[in-house]
Amino acid sequence: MKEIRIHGRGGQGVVTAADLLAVAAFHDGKYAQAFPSFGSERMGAPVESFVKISKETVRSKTQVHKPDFLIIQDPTLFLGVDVLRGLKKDGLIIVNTDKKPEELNIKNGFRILTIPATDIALEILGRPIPNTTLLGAFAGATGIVSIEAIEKSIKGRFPGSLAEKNLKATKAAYKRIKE
Amino acid sequence: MHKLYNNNLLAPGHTACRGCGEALGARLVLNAAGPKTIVTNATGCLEVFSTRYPQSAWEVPWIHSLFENSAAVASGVAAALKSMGREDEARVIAQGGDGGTADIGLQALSGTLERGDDVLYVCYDNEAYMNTGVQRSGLTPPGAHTTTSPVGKVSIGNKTNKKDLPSIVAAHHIPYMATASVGFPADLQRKVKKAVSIKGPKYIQVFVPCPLGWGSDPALTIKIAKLIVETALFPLYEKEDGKLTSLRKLVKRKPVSEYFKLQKRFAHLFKTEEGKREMERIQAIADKNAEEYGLTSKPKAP
Amino acid sequence: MSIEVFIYPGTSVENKTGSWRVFWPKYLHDKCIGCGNCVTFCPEGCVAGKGRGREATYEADMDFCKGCGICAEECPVNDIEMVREEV
Amino acid sequence: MFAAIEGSLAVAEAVKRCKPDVVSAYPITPQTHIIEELAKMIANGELKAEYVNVESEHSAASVVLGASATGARAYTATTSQGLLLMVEVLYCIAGLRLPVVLGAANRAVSAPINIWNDFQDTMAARDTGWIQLYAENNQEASDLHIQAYKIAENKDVRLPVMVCMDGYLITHSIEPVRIPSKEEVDKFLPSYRPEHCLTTKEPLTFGYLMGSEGYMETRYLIHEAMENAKGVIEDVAKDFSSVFGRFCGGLVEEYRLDNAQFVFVSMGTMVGVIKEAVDALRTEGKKVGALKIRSFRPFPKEAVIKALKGAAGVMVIEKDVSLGSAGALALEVKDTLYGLKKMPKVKGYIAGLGGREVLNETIVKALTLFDSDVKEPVFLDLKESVEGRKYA
Repeated sequence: MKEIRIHGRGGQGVVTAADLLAVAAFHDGKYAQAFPSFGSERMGAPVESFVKISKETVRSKTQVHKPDFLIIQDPTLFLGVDVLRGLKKDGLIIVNTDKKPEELNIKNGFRILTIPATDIALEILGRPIPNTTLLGAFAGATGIVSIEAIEKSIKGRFPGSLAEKNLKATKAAYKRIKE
Repeated sequence: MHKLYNNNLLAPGHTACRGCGEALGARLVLNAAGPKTIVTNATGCLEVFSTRYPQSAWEVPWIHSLFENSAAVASGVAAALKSMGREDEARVIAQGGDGGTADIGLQALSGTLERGDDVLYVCYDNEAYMNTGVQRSGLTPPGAHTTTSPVGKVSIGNKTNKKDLPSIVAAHHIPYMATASVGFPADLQRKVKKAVSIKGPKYIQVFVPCPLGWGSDPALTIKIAKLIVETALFPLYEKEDGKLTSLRKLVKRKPVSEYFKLQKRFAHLFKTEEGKREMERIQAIADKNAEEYGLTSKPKAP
Repeated sequence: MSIEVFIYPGTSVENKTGSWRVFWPKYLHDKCIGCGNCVTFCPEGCVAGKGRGREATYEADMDFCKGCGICAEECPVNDIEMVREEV
Repeated sequence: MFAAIEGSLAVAEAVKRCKPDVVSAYPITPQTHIIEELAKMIANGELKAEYVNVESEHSAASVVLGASATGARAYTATTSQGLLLMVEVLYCIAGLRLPVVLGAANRAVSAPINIWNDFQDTMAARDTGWIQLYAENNQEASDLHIQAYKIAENKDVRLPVMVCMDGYLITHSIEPVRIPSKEEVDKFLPSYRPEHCLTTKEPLTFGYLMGSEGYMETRYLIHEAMENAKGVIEDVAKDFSSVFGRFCGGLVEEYRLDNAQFVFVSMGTMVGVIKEAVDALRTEGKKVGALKIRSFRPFPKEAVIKALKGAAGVMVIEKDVSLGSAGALALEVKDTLYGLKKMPKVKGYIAGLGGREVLNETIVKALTLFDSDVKEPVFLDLKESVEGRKYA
């Protein structure tokens, strides 16, 4: 079982990202479970969502306490939230930032991957919502879900043109990571 | 098929008090609405005296569940009829007393009116909680003695004005609303017939004297129900789509004292100076009503 | 055991409230003008009549009449008299 | 259709296929997604029903009461404070023997205000005369809704059913769910035709006044219907499995009870965590098992005795507490086992109140504390900093 925790701020599509990822994993023929941290948080407040992906049924409805992967939708979260808590030793952190990993000042020797998802989203979607872009990066970096499954997942979630735009952003990030 | 007693949709044998204005009001309303009617009823005297197991006085399909939800239950009935294509089967009437309508049931009433549900709500207004032993309600008039607004050394009875429920209802901009009194049965029945012929939410507030709660002679129920109208304390009118479409004008307005003197709940107002001042204050309310509604051509106190 | 969640319509007629009376309305059939007030205003709905106008004869059903006296009070020609019940 | 879908949407899909005539609800977190989805289905014409927007849960319950009494199939959903506001009406719905189905997204109750999951809300409604079924996961939440109508409308039952599902953990989580086809549901669930209802064809009086001459008997008859419901719940689960090809229902579910010395008893999503814990403990050689209570009302005494009579120890873990006494489920279990010749020792634990997570460690701790002399009910994962402090 692989466990992913997504950190972001209210309004950045953190919950949607987890949903899309779980549905994508399902399309890949895997069992997936996703849920948000169920806050009553409003726009801008730190929020989390959780995804578990496994070959077998996941019975425990619990949050992700020992993630294999972290997706950080907003680098400012490093300042106020213990986003790294429980991350497995060989865990991977994907951060939305235009900085390089070494510039982030994260010690502990975790693998870090950075991608300027907000910039990509602004360019393609015209809105600073980095969630789908980061999923493209996640697929490219981990191979836990296929880019085809994410495509299917996004198409199932958003209407026509919005799906197309999101896909474009997702694929751009996927390519960038693959290269 | 069993035969109706005297063509009444509320059968006798019910256990309302002698001279009960509410029993009369309900019979007049139901007979005017006709047998194609489904009734929901709030908890209260009307429900208690008409449905003591295993006997029912109702000749129409009828349901009671709680005190404050008659309007909401009626909305459910109306929604079910609509959803199942049975709209033509029956009109829906929700009934309640003044407490069940103006106080605890006001929220549900507002919901039903606001949604535009096809329901006629009838409030039988006897100005206090009679079922539980004459406690004050939001429709109890000023100066009235009730068991929770008692007259005492430092109390002149109920201190609050009667809640202007018809105006609250009118603010929902419903297609039809009216006030009525069992003192004027033809007027009441005409209003009920008109209300049930209109689609959407309707409201009628019927003034129904309570001999037990008011300390009045049961034989004078009708007289009292006429007098309140004639004093201008309870103007009779209809509003359709927000416009005043009928008003019962008064040829000669009667002083409130004439209405008060027939009821023990106001007896104290005649005994002290303070009581007389309170009576004057209430007379002023009647005068204001007369002027605002234009009930008489010469709106001045007799 | 069977208790239904409903009861049948109009079954209250089995409950004869006539026993509540202290006074009973004596319909004199003398000056009646057939206005029907006694029928309309009866809270029990237990007054019925035959004929029209001055030929009308109304009676209250003593099975149900509680003796409130409304009919006598509202009779415009005083053709109904309230009489003390005797045991 | 097999899809990764949010629990609320899975429930809405199930309800849609049951074809309710009237849906009425008031918005409250975390139930909203269910009713929003149903409102959307009605707005799109996918579901031909009346959606009644009400001004409170009290009215929502009153609307479905009125609709059901008129012969309609009716649905409502709520949670927490909303359920508490409904309680007065819930008694009436049961007393009038109306087969309403209510989706309860379990959530804590105020004060302090807390919108997260526990079972204190539905436990407060356990004596209303409603059947209460608790779902373990999204699939069960969906499937139990379909079974609920069949149970409620059974002529030997005629009682409303509350399908209880952990707020968020079910309502807001995405999981693969088999959504039944319209044809399957039509085959399983006949249309609703009550023998008597509010109709001018038969002007009956419902909701009468009754004195001491018969009121107690009406209560007894509801109790008897609850007893009947035990068999009906089992039968309906079997019918369900024959039509849908999967078994998802019944009064209880036994998990690895073979030679189990210690048995965890619980309800809702916590059972999933317990199953994982049981598997882990079994690999360590510990003889443990689990018993899931799916039907809390009626309480399946016979099935519980059968499942637990051979155990040495029973650990009841629940997300509710009857303050000043114990957990409601523990009391039921103890009452059920009381007087058995070889009565297992039962210990009651409270966990997961107000959304506190119940983890594998929580379950293991319950086992470790079994022989300790910690006073019952044992509050699991209670913060040390709170113990010994005054709440003032």
